Amino acid sequence: MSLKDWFAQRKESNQAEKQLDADGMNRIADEQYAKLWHQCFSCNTNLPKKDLEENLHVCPVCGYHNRIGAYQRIAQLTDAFVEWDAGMAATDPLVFTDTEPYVKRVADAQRKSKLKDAVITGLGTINEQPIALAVMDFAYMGGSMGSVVGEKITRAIEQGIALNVPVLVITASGGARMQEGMFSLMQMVKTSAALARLHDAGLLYLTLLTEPTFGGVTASYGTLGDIIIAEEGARIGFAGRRVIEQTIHQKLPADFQTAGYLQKYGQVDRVLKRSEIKAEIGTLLRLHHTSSGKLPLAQAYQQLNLTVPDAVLQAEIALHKQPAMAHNH
Amino acid sequence: MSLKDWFAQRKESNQAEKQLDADGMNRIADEQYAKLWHQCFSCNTNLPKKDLEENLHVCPVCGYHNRIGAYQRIAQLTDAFVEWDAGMAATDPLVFTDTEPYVKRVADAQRKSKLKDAVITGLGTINEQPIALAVMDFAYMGGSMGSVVGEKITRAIEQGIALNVPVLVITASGGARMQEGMFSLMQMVKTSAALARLHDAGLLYLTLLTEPTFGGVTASYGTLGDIIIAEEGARIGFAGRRVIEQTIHQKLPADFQTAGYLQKYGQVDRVLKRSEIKAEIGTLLRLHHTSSGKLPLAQAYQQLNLTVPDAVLQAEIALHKQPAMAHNH
Amino acid sequence: MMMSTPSAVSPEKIQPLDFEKPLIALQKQIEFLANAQNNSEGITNQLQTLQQQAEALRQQVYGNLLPAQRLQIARHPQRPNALEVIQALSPDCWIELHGDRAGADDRAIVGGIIEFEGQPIMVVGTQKGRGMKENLVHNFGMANPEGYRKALRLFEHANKFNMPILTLIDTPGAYPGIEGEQHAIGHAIALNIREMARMNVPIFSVVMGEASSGGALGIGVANHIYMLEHAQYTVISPEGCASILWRSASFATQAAEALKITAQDLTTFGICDAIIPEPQGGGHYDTQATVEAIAKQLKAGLETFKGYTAEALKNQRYDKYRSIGAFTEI
Amino acid sequence: MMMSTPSAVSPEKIQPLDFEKPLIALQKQIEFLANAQNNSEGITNQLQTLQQQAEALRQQVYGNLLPAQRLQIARHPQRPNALEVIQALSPDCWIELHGDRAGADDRAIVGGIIEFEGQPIMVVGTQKGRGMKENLVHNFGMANPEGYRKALRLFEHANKFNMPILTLIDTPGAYPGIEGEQHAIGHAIALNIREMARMNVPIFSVVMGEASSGGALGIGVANHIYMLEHAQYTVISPEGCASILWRSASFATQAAEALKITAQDLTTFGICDAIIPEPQGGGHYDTQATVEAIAKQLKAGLETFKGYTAEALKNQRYDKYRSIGAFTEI
Ligand SMILES: [Zn+2]
Ligand SMILES: [Zn+2]
Repeated sequence: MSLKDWFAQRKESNQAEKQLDADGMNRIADEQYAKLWHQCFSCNTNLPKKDLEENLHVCPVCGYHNRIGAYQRIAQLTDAFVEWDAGMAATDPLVFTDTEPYVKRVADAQRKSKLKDAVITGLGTINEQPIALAVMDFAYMGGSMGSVVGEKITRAIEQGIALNVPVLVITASGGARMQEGMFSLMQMVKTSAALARLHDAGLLYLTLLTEPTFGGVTASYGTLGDIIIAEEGARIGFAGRRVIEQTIHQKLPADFQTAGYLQKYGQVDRVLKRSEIKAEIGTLLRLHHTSSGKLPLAQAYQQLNLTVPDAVLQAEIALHKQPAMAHNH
Repeated sequence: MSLKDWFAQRKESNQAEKQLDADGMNRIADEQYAKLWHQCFSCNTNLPKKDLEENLHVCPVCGYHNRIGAYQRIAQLTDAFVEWDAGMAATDPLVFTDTEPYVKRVADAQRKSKLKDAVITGLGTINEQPIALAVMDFAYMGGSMGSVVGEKITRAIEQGIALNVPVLVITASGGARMQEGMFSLMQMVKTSAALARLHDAGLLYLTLLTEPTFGGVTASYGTLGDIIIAEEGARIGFAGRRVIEQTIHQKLPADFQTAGYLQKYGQVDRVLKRSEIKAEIGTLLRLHHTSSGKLPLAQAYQQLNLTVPDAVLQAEIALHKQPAMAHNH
Repeated sequence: MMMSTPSAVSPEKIQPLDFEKPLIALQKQIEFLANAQNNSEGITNQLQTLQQQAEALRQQVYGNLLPAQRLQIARHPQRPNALEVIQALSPDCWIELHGDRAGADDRAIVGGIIEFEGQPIMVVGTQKGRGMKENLVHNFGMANPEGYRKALRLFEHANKFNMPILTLIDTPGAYPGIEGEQHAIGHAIALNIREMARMNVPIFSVVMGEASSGGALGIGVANHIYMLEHAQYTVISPEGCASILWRSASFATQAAEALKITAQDLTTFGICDAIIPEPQGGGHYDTQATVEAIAKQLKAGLETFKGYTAEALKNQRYDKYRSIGAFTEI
Repeated sequence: MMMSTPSAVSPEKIQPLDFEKPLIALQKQIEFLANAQNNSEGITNQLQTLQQQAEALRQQVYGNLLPAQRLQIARHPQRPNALEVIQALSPDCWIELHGDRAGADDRAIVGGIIEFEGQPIMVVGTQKGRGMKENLVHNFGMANPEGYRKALRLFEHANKFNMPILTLIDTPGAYPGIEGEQHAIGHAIALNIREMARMNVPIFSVVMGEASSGGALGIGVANHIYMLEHAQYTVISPEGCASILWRSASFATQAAEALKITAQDLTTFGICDAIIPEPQGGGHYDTQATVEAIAKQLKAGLETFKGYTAEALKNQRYDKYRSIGAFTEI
C-alpha cells in the first residue's frame, strides 16, 4: 500500500474522530483520544498511534521521522539481540551540582526514560548476520555522552574485535555530558582509540546518525564510520546552530546541518528513510563479509566461554553458505 | 655586504658604463658589453654578469630569481656529485611530426642546450650528507617530461631505495612532452609508483619546485614530497593561466600560482630564497637522518659493485659522528 | 551474469555523425521503398541494389575509421556513461558512496559498490551526463580535486575490505578552474596515482570514451587497462595539442592522427591490455551489447588475477608501468 | 639544554588582573618609599612593615587561587604562546611546515620540526596571537577543519620518520563557523583522535592555557598530558556550561568550580600526568622560566618512553584513556 492509499483509507475515520471531538466530548474521552492518537509534529495530521508504530514511527502522510528509543530501534533492525552491560550506570565523579545535583538528574532521567543510561549495546543479527551494536537513546538526558556511554561503546567495539564481527553505532546525542566534566570529554578518545584497533583489525564499522547528533559524538565515533548513513531529516553537526549564529552574526539556511545538507558537503555516504535502513545494512554486511572473509563467530563465542545463541549459529551457517549462493546468481 | 651596499658600490661604474654606451660606442663594444653585462628582467638594472653569478643568479637589486640550468643548480647545491645515466636520450616512438619532425626538435634542443634531455640525475652530497638527485632543466624543450625524464627519475628513486638514501627532485617543466604522446603521460605513473616504494621504505622525499612547474610534473612527482619547497617567485600549477582564463572567462589575480600563493593555499611547506636552499636542505637531511637512523651508504655501494667515491666515504664518517655531536649541543 | 537493459537510446533517436550521413540517407531511402508495399519486380530489384550499396557503404564508413572519426564516436553525446554501465552491470545492487568527508561531493566522479558475479566490486568513474541538465550536475565529467579525494577514499575502502576496483574513464580532463588550482588539483591527482600503485587489490580501468591527461590518470592506474573499441586515451586533447604545436586548433585532425591515441595504437604500445568490441557505429547503437562486452572482459580480468597475492598484484602493476618508455642509452 | 630569552614581556608592561591590584598598589607604595632616598629610621621601619604586608598579601593572593582566577591567568593576553615556546625550546632550528595540501594553511594551528636535546621533534600547537593583529591572523587560536588536517599531515610525517610529537594546547575551542560545519569539523577532529591513537611515536601534550573541548582534543591525544600550573582543560567553557545549566553565563565562576578543570583536579583524576610549575603570578611574569620548566618536563617525558617499542607506546596510550571513566555495574 502506498502512503497515499493509506492516507485515503484512514482519512474518513480520522475526520469522524475529529468531528466527535469538536462536538465536545468529556475529559475522559479526550484522554483516551490522546492515548490512541498522535498529532504529527510536522504536518499536524492526527494518526492512530498503532498505525504510526506499524510504519516505524514515520508519519505516513508527510514522511516525518519521529524520534524512537534505543530498544525500538533495535527491534526494528535486528532479528535477534543479546544485551551487554545492562547493569552499568553513572556515578558522580565531580560531585557536580548546578541548579540540581547530578545524582538527582540521573535518578530523574532513569525514572522517566526507564533506561540506565543513554546507550544500549549488545550482539544482534541483521538479516541473519551478526553485528556488535551500540544504540543511543535521546530520551536519557538528551543522549549525552558520559562515562557510561563511553565505556559501553568501547566495550562493544572491543567485543566486535574479539568476536571478529562488524560494529554498528547508532547515534542520537546533544553532545558531552557536562556534569561529568573531563571524564565525559575523555570518552571521545577512549571510543576512538578502540575504533583505531577495529580499523587495524580490518573490520567494518558502520554509523547511522539520527536526529539529533551533535558535539562530542560527531567529533568522535559518530563520524568515523567506514560508511556513514544519516537517517532522513536528522540534524547533524559539531557546533549547535545557535552558537554559530551568535558567533557569525548571521542567519543560517533552513536546511543547515540536515542529513541532505551534510551529504551535499561530502560528509555522509547515504541518506536513507527509516524503512530502507534494515535492508541496506543487511546488504552492506553481506558485501563486506564476502570480501573480508571473516567471521568465526560461534568459535569466538566458545573461546569466550559463552553459550552460542541459536540465532548466531543460524547466522554462521547462512554466512558460510553465502559465497556459493552468490555464484549461483 | 648587504644588497644595498653592493648596489651603492656598483652604481657608479654601472652608470659610467651606461654613459659610455649613450655616447655611441661601436658595435664591437656593444657586443662586449652584452657579454659582460646583464639587464635584469624584473627591475631593468644593468649588472655585471660575474656579480650575478656570484649571487646565484639572483638579482642583488630586486631579488629576481633568474632561471638556472641543472648543472648550475647542482653546483650551487652539492659538495660532490656523480652523474647517473648521462648517455640516455630520446627516441621517436610515435614517429611524430607537427610543423617539424620530433627528431629534428630533439637534435636542435640537444645542440642549443648542450644537454641530452631535460633532467640530470646522480648521487650527490649536501653538507656531507648523501642524496639521490634529479634536477630538471627548462632549457631543454621547456623541461618537458618524456620517456627519458621519466626513466631517469624512476631510476634515481630506485637507486635511492637501493642505496638507502633520501631523494630530492628539483622541478622546472612546462608539462608533458606531447611529441611522445601516451609514453609521456605514463611517466607520471612510473615515477609515482617508484615513489610509492620509496614511501614504503620510509625514506625522505624532498621536492624543490622552481620557475616554472606545470602540468604532469605538478600532478606526479612534483607534489609528492614529504616536504615541498618552492623557490621564491616560482610559478607552479596544474593548468596553465591562459587555459583557466579561457575556461572561466575571468582575469586571474597577479599572484595566481606563485610560490607565495601556493603556500597560502596550503600546498607548499616552505618558500625559500635561492640563497637559503642549500642550508635548509642540509638541515632537513640532518633532522630526518637522526630520526630514521638509516644510511649504510658505503656498504650499499660495495654491494652494488661500485667504487665508493671519497666524498661519500667522508659523508658516511661525518654522519656516523653526528648523533654524538648533536648530544654535545 | 545478470544484466538488465539499461535505459538505452532508441535507434531512431540516435544522432548521426557527419560521416554517417550518406549511410543514413541511403537507409532512409531503403526504408521508404520497403514501406511502399509495392512488390513489383522493379522495386524489388532496386531495393536489392540499394541494400548492396548500403552494405558496401557501411563497410567503407566503419571499416576504416580515422582517429578523428573514432574520437567523434568516443565523444558522442549518447555514448553509454558510467552510471548506465554500473546500472547494467549490477542491476540489483548499487550502493553509491558520496563525498570526500571534507566538504564536497564532486558529482563529476561517481563511485560505490556493485555486486558482479557474486563478488562486491568498488566502481569509480567519471560521469558525463545525458543532456545539458545532467551535464551541469556532473560538470561534463571534469572533476575537481574533491572528486579525486572522494575517489581515493573509495579506493582505500576497497583496499581495506579486499574488493577489486573497477574504474570507468570518460573525461575531457580535470576541470581547469581557479578553485581547482587553489585546492591542489595537481597534488590530488599525484596522490591518487601513488596510492593506486600501492593498492593490494586488483584494479581494472576501462576507458569508455575520451580519456585525457592527468584527469584520467587520477583514477586510471590499473593492473589491466581495457579500452572500448573507439575509445581514445591521450596526454592532451588533439585540439590542445594542435593549438600549441600547430598554433591553431584547426589542426586537431592531424594532431589526433599524430598523437596515436586509439585503442589499437595503445595496444601496440603495450599500454592497453585488451580492446572491448563495440557494436558497429559505436556503443550508443546498442548499450546492452556494449555492457555485455565490458562484463565479459571484466570477468576475464578477474579470472586472470584470481589467486594473486597483494605483493604479486603490486609487482605486476609496477612492472606494467615500469616498462613503458622509449629511449636509447650509450 | 639551549634556551634563548624569548621576546618576553618586560615586567612593568604586564597587565595586572583584578585580584592582583591590591598587591600592585602596595608594591608601588614600597617602590615610592624605597626611591625616596630617605634613610630615616621611621621610613625604614615603615618600609619593612609594608614589605611584610606585601609578602603576606602575596601569599594570600597567590596561595589559594580560585579556579576562576587560575582561568584568568590561563587566558592572560600576555601568556606565553606556542610560537614563543617553540622559539625558546629550539632557538637554532625551527622548520615550520605549512598547509593541509588541499587548499588552506590554517594559521590557528602552527607546526614544524624543532631540535631539542639533539633530537628532532614535531611540534604542533594552537597559536594565540600577541595583540589584535596577530590574533586575527591566528583566529584567536580557534582552528578550522583545515588546521586539524594540517596537524594530521604533520603527525603522519613524524610517525613516518620516527620523531616524537609535542603538542602545545591553548584554545577556546574549534571555531564555530558555517564553513567549519560544511568542511566537516567534527570528522576532522574525530580522525585526528583516532590517528593519534595509532601513532608509533611518543606523543606529549602540554596544556599551556585554556584547553576546551574537541578543539583541544584534535591535537591532544598523548602518552603523557602535562599542564602548566594554572592551565585548565575542560569539556566546555565555564561560560558555555553556565549558560546551559544555570541558564546564564554570569554563573561562569560557579561552573568553573563545578567542572573541576584545573591542573590539580585533573592530576587527581589521572588525566594530567604532571604539572609544570609557573612563576608566581603566572607564566607571563617570566617566559624564560616557564619555557625552562616545560623543557625540563619534556626531557623527563622523552626519558620515560625511551626504548619503548611502537607497540608499547600504543598500548600505554590506549590504557591511559581506557581507564578513564566513572560508573557502577550491577
Ligand atoms: Zn506528518
Ligand atoms: Zn632586478
